[in-house]
Amino acid sequence: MTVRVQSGPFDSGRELAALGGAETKAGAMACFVGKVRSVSANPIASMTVEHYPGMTEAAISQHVDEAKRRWPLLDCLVIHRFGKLMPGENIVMVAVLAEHRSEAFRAAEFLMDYLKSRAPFWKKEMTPAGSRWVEAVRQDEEALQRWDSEPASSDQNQSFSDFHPSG
Amino acid sequence: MTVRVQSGPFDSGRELAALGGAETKAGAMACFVGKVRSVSANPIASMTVEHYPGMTEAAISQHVDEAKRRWPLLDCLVIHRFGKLMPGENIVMVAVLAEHRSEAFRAAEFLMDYLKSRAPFWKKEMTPAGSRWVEAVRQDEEALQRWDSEPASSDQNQSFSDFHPSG
Amino acid sequence: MVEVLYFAWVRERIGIPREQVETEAGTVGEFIEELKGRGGRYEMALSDLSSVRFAVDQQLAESATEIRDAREIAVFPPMTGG
Amino acid sequence: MVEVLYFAWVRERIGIPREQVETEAGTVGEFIEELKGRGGRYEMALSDLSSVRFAVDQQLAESATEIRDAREIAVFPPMTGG
Repeated sequence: MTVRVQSGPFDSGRELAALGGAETKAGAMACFVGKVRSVSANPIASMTVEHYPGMTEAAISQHVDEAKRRWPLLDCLVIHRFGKLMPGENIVMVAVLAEHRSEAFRAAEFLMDYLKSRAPFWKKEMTPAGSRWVEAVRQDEEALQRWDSEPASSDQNQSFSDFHPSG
Repeated sequence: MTVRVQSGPFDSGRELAALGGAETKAGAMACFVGKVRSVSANPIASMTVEHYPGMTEAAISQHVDEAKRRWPLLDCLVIHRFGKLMPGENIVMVAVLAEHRSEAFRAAEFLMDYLKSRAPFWKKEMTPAGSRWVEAVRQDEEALQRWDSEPASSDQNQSFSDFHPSG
Repeated sequence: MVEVLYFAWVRERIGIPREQVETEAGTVGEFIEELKGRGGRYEMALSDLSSVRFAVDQQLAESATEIRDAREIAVFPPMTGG
Repeated sequence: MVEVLYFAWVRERIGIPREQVETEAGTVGEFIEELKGRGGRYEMALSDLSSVRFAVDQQLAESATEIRDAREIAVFPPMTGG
């Protein structure tokens, strides 16, 4: 399990390839990469990500532990950048290695929903019209809350692992 | 949009890195890689994937089109291998580039659910005890059917795209 | 004449990957009954229709799918891709 | 003495990233009221408590969270990571 909070860029392809290379129990790898968006309706010159040094990595690691309690994960990677980022650059990457695909997909979404609304990062956009702090959106909060109602159990997944040859 | 059905291996990291490189509208990339599993309870010497040449790529492409109708995807990649594969090798990869994360995750899961149960592939496992065709499992069929009840609309996602700076 | 393709254990049980068949059947279901009527390996391979799937001209099909103008019919087990 | 950290627009509005504060407050909520009581930039930055979040000793906290033994309190807007 790896958590990295860094200012420098990362190579999502290389990170994905490195995850669980020799692991033959894994049938499934789900991954998410978030990038700095710049669209014509909202052009962005750059984005600056502030974070809470000291708290950030520990807080993310706690949440990775929670994901491991919920699903039988074989490996897990979280990278989140801070500092100044340009449009098209990677901000965040989550990758999860598991026996089956539903576990991998759900754990990756769970971790992303957490990072969006509970990890101590704040984004500021620099635009032609000036700079502004990105506001939290209701949808991200709702996305996070759907996990509350979900029992933290992997029994369901286990019950069909014997029949599942891959993914 | 790329669909490839091939016997040779692929480098998931390289494929991920190549997807939508210069695209600055994209805030989200979701990806799934399926691998040949071999666990102690069910050790596998190798797996052979049979497919329906002629139909396979066209059938997958039709389903990619359906995903594009359901979600506003910026790019999409599907690779599925056939022939003889060893434990730990990649079988399948789906990667989706979108403005927002929920679209990317859902489209990737939708495509995987389709590939599991509707794309014309059949897996045979070679084990110490002999060879056997992998049987379809009820859970995969159920996973596919949940998309039937889901309206093929991207209005929901569109409605908050203006507020969503990334992912 | 229609080209008939078999895949996976349907292919193994019938013993050949493809063949040309002369048929008057109107639907996939009627066509499969014709094949079963040959007995032997065909009857064995197609005995449990709930575990067999079809494609007509490379589109997934049902028992009720018309095959009047079909050029290619494929018979195979439930798919297990991904 | 407790170390107080401000982030994002809370930091910009208050004008400093951190400071040492002497407090008798028992909870986060009481502590924030103390800060607001200073008036000026503090009152402006903390006027809408629904848009402010807290951490006590680097754990997310609520208004009711006890701060008797806290070494570090952080005040910031809702997080926007990912």
